Amino acid sequence: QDDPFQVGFIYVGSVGDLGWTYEHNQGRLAVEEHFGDAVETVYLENVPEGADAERAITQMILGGADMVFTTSFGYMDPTNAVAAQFPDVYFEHATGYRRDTPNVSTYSARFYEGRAVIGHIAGHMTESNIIGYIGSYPIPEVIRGINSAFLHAREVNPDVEMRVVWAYTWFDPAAEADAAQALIDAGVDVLMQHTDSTAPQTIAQEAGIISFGQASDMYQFAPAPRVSSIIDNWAPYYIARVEAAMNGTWESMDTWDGIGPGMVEIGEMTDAIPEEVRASATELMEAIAAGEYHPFTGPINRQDGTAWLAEGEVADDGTLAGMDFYVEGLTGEIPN
Amino acid sequence: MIRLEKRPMPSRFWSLSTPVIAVVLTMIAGGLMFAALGQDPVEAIRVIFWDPLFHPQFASYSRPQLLVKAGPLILIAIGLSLGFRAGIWNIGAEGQYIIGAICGAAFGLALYPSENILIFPGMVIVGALGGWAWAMIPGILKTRFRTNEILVSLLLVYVAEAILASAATNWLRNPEARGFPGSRNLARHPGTDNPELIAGTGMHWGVVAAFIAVIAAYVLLNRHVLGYQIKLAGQAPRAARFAGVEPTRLVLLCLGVSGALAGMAGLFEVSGPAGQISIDFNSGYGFTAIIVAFLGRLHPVGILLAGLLMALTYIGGELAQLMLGVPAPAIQAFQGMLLFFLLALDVLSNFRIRFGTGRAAA
Amino acid sequence: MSALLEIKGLTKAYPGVVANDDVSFAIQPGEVHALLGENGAGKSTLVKMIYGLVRPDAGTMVLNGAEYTPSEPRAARASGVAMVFQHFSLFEALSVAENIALGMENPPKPRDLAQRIHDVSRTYGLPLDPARLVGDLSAGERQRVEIIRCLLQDPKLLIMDEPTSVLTPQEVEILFHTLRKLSAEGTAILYISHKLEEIRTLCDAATILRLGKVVGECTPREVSAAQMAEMMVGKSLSQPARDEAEPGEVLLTVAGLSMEPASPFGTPLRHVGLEVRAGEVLGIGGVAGNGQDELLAALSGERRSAPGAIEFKGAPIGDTAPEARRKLGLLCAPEERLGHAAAPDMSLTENAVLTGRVRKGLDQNGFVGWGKAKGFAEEIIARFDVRTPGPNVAARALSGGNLQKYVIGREILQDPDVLVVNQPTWGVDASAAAAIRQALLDLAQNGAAVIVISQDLDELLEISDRFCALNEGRLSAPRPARGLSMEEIGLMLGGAHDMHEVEAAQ
Amino acid sequence: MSIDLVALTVALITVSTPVLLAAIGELVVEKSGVLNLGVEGMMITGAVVGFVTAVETGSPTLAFLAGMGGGMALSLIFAVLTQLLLSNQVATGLALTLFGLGLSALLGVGYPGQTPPVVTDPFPAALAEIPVVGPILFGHSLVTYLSVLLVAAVWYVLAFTRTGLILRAVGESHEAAHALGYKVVRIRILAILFGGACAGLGGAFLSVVRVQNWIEGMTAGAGWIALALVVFASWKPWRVLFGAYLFGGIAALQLRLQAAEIGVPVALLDASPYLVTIIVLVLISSDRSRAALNAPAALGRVFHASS
Ligand SMILES: Nc1ncnc2c1ncn2[C@@H]1O[C@H](COP(=O)(O)OP(=O)(O)OP(=O)(O)O)[C@@H](O)[C@H]1O
Ligand SMILES: Nc1ncnc2c1ncn2[C@@H]1O[C@H](COP(=O)(O)OP(=O)(O)OP(=O)(O)O)[C@@H](O)[C@H]1O
Ligand SMILES: [Mg+2]
Ligand SMILES: [Mg+2]
Repeated sequence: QDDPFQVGFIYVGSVGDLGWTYEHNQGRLAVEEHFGDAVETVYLENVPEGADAERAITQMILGGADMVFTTSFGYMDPTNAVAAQFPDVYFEHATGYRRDTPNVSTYSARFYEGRAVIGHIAGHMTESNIIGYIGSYPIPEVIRGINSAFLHAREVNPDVEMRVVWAYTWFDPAAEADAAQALIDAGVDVLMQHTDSTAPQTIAQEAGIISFGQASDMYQFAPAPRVSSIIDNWAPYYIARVEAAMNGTWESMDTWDGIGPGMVEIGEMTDAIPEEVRASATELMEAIAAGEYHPFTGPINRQDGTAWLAEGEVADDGTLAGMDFYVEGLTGEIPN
Repeated sequence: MIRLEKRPMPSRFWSLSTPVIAVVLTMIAGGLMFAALGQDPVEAIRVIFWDPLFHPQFASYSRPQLLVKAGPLILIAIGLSLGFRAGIWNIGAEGQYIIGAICGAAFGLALYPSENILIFPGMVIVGALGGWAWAMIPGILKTRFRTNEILVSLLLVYVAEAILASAATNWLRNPEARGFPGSRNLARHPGTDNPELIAGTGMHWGVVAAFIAVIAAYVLLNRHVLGYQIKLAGQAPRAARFAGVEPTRLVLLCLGVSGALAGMAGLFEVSGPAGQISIDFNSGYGFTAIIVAFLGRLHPVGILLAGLLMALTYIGGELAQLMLGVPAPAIQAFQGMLLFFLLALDVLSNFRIRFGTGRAAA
Repeated sequence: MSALLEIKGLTKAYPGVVANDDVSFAIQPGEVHALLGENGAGKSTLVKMIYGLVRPDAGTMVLNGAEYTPSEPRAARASGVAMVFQHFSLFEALSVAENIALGMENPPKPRDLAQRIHDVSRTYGLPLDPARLVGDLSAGERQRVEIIRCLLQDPKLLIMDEPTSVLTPQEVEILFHTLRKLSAEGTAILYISHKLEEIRTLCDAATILRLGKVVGECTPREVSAAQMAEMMVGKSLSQPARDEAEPGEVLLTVAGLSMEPASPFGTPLRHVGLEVRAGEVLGIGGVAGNGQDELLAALSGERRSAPGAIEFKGAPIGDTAPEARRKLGLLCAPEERLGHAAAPDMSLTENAVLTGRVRKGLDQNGFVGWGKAKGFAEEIIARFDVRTPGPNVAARALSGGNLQKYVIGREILQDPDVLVVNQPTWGVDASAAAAIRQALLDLAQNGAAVIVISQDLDELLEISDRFCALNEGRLSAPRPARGLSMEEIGLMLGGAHDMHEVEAAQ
Repeated sequence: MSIDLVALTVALITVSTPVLLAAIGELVVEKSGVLNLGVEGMMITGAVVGFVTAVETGSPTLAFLAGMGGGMALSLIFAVLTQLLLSNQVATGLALTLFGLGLSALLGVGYPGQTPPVVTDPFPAALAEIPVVGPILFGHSLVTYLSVLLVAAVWYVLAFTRTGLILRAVGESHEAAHALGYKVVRIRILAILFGGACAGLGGAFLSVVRVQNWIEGMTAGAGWIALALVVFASWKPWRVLFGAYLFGGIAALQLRLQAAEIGVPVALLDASPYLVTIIVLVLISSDRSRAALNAPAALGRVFHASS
């Protein structure tokens, strides 16, 4: 027991991005803090998702890592490939679905639960009745978020419309700022984003509209424009999994956690939100956390008017995971 | 006063020794930077330059990886070097690499799940054709409308990236991936994969192609009339026309070859180390290859060595991040320094340094 | 009378050569002083030192009684020294006025400058439009730009490095008229030229350099050109000669050849027609920039024309490529040695392949036989007395004359049926020039047709059988060279287009 | 839904300013006969240095000056390598970009998420309320006006002053300029430094005004676009302005077309600024004589005074 248990992290961005990678790195720091000397962590940042990932993971293991978290969807195939070669190392791949060997687990967060809550707030807050949404790429994860936010905004405000602009980037502050400005010029007064930089917050601040933090809290923009946020909190999961690996209880599994287990958090709602909206949003959040309410509960129609979920029916995870359609009421088109 | 005096002929001695001196100077300057970042400079330098080759734990894995990383760089740089020698500036190899990968992958995926052994060679050809076609756009615009090829090839990189995003999220998306972006994994399907040919060597078809390209370029430039014409066109365009070189044909040829090689490199990557078309499939090989081409002084053997050196700093840089926690940007700055020193010292092979009595001026 | 400029013991060494070795002489105010010497004798180096472009290793200069050590051209100009360069120091994409302003210390406002350019060009009979781009000007006009640039500064000493090599006889007259006028106004002129007759008519004194040393002084009016040449070279020169022969069959015919220039600054060819026969030398005279380069490009195949515009032994070749023409036996040697006829950074062996590949069989299935190529290069070096350490030397390391011998030799040794040369002896010293001319005559003697394009009229009269003139892209009808007078040639060359300038000068 | 043209105009001006600044600087550099492909590296260095200074001192003015200084410092490396050590300009420029990206990330550690001081606009808000012209003419940051003034100044200096004439002469033929006694290397170094300062200012504008944050790699290719614009503009200052606004305009327009839910394929829209630039470039360059005349004849060539 002289050698500390080594845990490695592969990051797609840089630890200072204040978004996706930043939050994973917070999780890593929490692991360090929690286990003290018993665990040592290493990381590689800015690892491209293409050909370099496999090498980065392998070298990490050769360097002594006993467990590796690969924190981007694009690492799915490399992770599984390396896992096949190192059966004694534990692999945790974020947002993917392939677990080819028993030493691979996958995990992801039900961000759409968080999106439901901020959609609810947004529906209440908008006066122009137009909500803006900056999308990164038209993939199920993002489409799911749009649908969830829209459904819950519509629920409290039947007049609400949602405009989506695709930035075609996960992280490009200038492009995100431009997208935000374009939405604001189109009359949007509430802004949501599914890209990782804080640039849209700045633009929202200048325009005097409200916005929501994404991935990390972005609390520096509170109380306005950022009135709340959807936070990825990986720390509890990371600590639990490292613990399991260390004491031999680790098993290959797929985790898709939401607000309940704390993987998705709603950042503090500021005073800019009226008291009663804060209350109803908290209520919604708690219902979701307790498993009493599923954000995709019928009746919900697809955009073209065909029925998707019947009254009271709850979406299954399979459909959600591959969601490639808008729900009824959204007016845009998913780009192809 | 220090003066430079042009040598009648480039010095062989200095051509060969400046790279070594440059590496040493980079170690000193880089060491200072690492020290400023609170790292042990000697250790950092050792991890970057020595460990990938000789560390007992890593070397057996890193050494072959050197080839994997250097392969596409060399393959692309060889193609670019022909054009650069002829004064034709394709700086959009990144785009040709992307399009080559997309075309080749699309061909393989269209025939999925067949495992016919002809599929992979077909993919290589289609990939090369894709890169070639993408490079023909600046080529034809240049020869038809005299449009600047630097600019067009560069802008087309961004267009290729948009096409890549749409391929990965849409028309090449793996139908079994529940809507997730990214194509099927070509590397894990017999028939479309570009495997490691000899286990533990890192040698895949792309590396083989890179070596063949080095040899072919060497023969071409030193023995073949075409290579002679390429050099001639770059050094003395008027003399080239006088000798009977057709500029239009040369532009199309050089852009075409560099595009085809870049496209091929893209295909080898997508069917091997990368495995699939994804949104961020490209990782800058096309741009880095430009530097590799110049570092190698546009000479095939030089490019081979420069490609390996670049690969070494990438892999060594990763090890330094892992083992010492050196931040990734520091590695990037370090690579920049290495390039500066290599470029700066080049002056010694073409010029004599005179410390002067001020004997001559101006 | 005290000297305007006194030069004492100037010395300048370059690696391997002492370009100027203890050079001393003096220039009086208002004097036209010639500087003579073979190529590489050190003339340009000397005047560059006077102009502050090159710093001497040793020696002093005294200007107007005061120590003179210009550290840069600006200082020289401030002291009243101006210079017209051998290779023009002009900017093609800039206008005449801008070019002139660049050569002045404190140029006046653009409008005033235009006015002054106008005035000066009036006074000295050098018409020039300030707004035109220099790239559009003929060589003679370009030189005017340089001269006016100097004149606007009221120089006390005007240095001119080989100013007449690009001028028609009429233009030379205008220039001399200008220079005499300046000299009468008290401006001293330091005049470098290889044309000894000119020096005899123009100059008051001459200093002769050989291998960087002063080897003599003379008063040009009082000695013959031959005497001066002997002082320069240190030995007497032989005239090229050949036997008389009847011309044979027609080898090359050009008819109605018109062509737009490749560059915006080029000259279009207009209905050019000519015909050469086996055993004949056709001389084409003309001032630089009147379509010589374009004509050579059309003949070599660098530029294509209608198939029938050029016929070789009766077969249309106007649209064939250079290599195909070489194969047939039509060879060319362009004017510009470095960069056109030869690639500067390539070795002589590599440069042998440049044109010798097809006829000398230097490649097999596209693969170059370097051994063979080297053999060919060595043959050229030996047969044409090219002074160089060997065929592995880069072309740019050869002196101008030696490279020219190499280039001409490369074509002649390929046994052409027709050889076209442009400026075969430009900037080449007397003995090398004589050797090149002799080689061309020998070629004709052996039954080839030779076309010599040149600005050196003496040369053309010496070796041509027939002579025609190229003027603004038009070729005059040929005339037998024997018995042509300089005046007749001058009119053929200048055509009518320069006549009004002659009038203006008078 | 329609698109608000006034808002579009305001947006395109803001979007284009960093690129415009970098491009006008590079134009001067190229006019002097030097091709510096390191614009991206200089911009990002200007962005980080400017941002850090803004946060530390709270003074936007100092931030912009520091951004210029950062860009200049980087360009000095390029100047020394290419002008004194005669290195290849293409390779050195690319290396500069690589180095600048790394260096800036190192310098900026700890700064992402910090808030820079708010940069006040020079005109009172009331002016910007005037319909149509108000926002377009009076609603911008000082640096934006500066960028347009800079275009005018560069145009004036190049076309009408002796300094400009000398600069063009050096870029046209360094041998001739040298023969006339102009200090080719010194002039080029100054031009390179000017280019560095402009790129640095563009970067600082990006981080301090437009995005108001520092994040690694935030220039995201703007430097490359600036380079492209110079060629696009065939080395004419006002065309750089036109090109920058055209490019920025299309980028801003495509986002607005999306926001307006006008059914155009988004993937195509994403590439539209690049495609339109290529098309316009083809139109410009097929006009034969002119483009060739305007490119500095000595561009990218190494100058070594031998005498
Ligand atoms: N920059 C230089 N470096 C080395 N050698 C030089 C340089 N400039 C001139 N020389 C040499 O100095 C000698 C004198 O050259 P210079 O140009 O003065 O001759 P010139 O008399 O003007 O000849 P020409 O009649 O060809 O103009 C020549 O041998 C030449 O090779
Ligand atoms: N700028 C220069 N730098 C270095 N060497 C030079 C330079 N100019 C000339 N030389 C060298 O000086 C020598 C003579 O060159 P140059 O062309 O002046 O010869 P030249 O004396 O005029 O010969 P020729 O009479 O054959 O024309 C050559 O070896 C050449 O390499
Ligand atoms: Mg000479
Ligand atoms: Mg001379």
